[in-house]
Amino acid sequence: MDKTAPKPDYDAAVSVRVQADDFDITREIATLSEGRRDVGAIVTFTGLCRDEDGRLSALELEHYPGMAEAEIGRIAEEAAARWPLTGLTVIHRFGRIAPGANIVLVVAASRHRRAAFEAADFLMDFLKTRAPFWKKEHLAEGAESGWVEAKAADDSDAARWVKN
Amino acid sequence: MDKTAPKPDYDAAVSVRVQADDFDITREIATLSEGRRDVGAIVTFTGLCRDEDGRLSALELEHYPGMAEAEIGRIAEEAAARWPLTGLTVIHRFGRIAPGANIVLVVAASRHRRAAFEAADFLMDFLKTRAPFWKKEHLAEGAESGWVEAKAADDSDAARWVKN
Amino acid sequence: MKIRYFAWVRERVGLEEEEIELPAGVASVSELMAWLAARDEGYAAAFAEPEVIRVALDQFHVEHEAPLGGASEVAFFPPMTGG
Amino acid sequence: MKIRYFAWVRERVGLEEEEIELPAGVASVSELMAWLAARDEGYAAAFAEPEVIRVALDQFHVEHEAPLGGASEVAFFPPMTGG
Repeated sequence: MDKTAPKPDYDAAVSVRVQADDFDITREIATLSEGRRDVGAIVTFTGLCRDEDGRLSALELEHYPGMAEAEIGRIAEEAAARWPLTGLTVIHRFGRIAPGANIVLVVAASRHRRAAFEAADFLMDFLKTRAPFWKKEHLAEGAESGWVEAKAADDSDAARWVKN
Repeated sequence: MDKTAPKPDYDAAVSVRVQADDFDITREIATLSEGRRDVGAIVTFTGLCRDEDGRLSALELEHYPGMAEAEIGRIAEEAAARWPLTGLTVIHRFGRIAPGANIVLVVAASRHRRAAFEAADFLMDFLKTRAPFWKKEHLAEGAESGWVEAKAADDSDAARWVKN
Repeated sequence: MKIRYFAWVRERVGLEEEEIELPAGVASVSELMAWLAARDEGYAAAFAEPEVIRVALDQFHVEHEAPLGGASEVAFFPPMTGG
Repeated sequence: MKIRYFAWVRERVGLEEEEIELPAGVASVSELMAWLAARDEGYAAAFAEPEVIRVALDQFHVEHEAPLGGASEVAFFPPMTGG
């Protein structure tokens, strides 16, 4: 490590992965808790592909390689600096994802539950509005439908975290 | 089912268990999501036993059999009536629990993430203040220490959810 | 009427549960607590600070002012610390 | 300077990425968008509503007013819909 690099202002083990493969939630939780006796609370968020009442056959997730990891990493580091976490893992998948399959996982571990809940919630709000991923819908009838539009609700969710 | 029983005012599959055995988070998530294509968000909360910086050798969890299940069930039904959940599972362990081991699990599934986050958070706040469980600390040196005291912060956390 | 005790209330009373005949004049939870506290030193220690004791009637939380009514089971315990 | 396009911006432009020589007078993100929009119909369609386009310079989000400076990579894309 560069001796002149600033020390990060948090202690949490932060891990960010952008991958085509699925993930195993129990294994990701174990990575943050095994061999430790100081973790009191683990919150996970899993985002799954819905079929939108039968309308969709799949989602195609496009991403900006490099920036996707970097931007999620910046959000994760902000969360780790803001809450007293012991660990934070974020995994986002790309490529074709079928209804019922996993898209994204956040695991936040802390001594106490409030920090773990808030950090996971914060991560998802900013991941939605800042991480460079785009969803294209494939229709059940086989026709390729359009790109999912960003929701104003996601911007207002993210705005909840701005400190006054 | 009794024909005169009122229909519950929610659709979620609600499951409450109070048990000595550990639980498997991936299996509990699968129970709420397998074979479904309408679940978009699953939030889990896992509470674990901390060793309090080496001070504790174990926690002993006493509970009120019957009322523990009933009271968690009442909290879970209130959450299911308040948020549009697709499923809600709560498992609380009793007996001797070693540092690093699981104590409690909440799994909340919904179409969208806000409901799943809020329901899991609500469940934990009321479970802490209303479910009849008591923790006794066993010290690392072998001496039996006292009962854990209730925290004022837990009451104020629960008070966040009172509607004005 | 069955009475159940949990955590340090149980330890101080020295019993997990017992059956009692409600004496005349004991109609509310707080009256029952005062009557129990007068029984012996263990009960007195358990109910020394009645304001911190939580109560359930037939497995529902109630306030100290609640009438005992026809409840078949009363439970006394400290503030809960599960989760 | 490398330019990258994503999602429907990529589809309308018809390219994933390209290398360009910055013309004189193009110093900010918004000036680059205006210059690209004038190239052909595909670019014009991609940048028809410039206010909805998001921009990253060297993989950091920036506003349209940002100077291009010495950035080696500019990316244009719609509002993000991951998560």
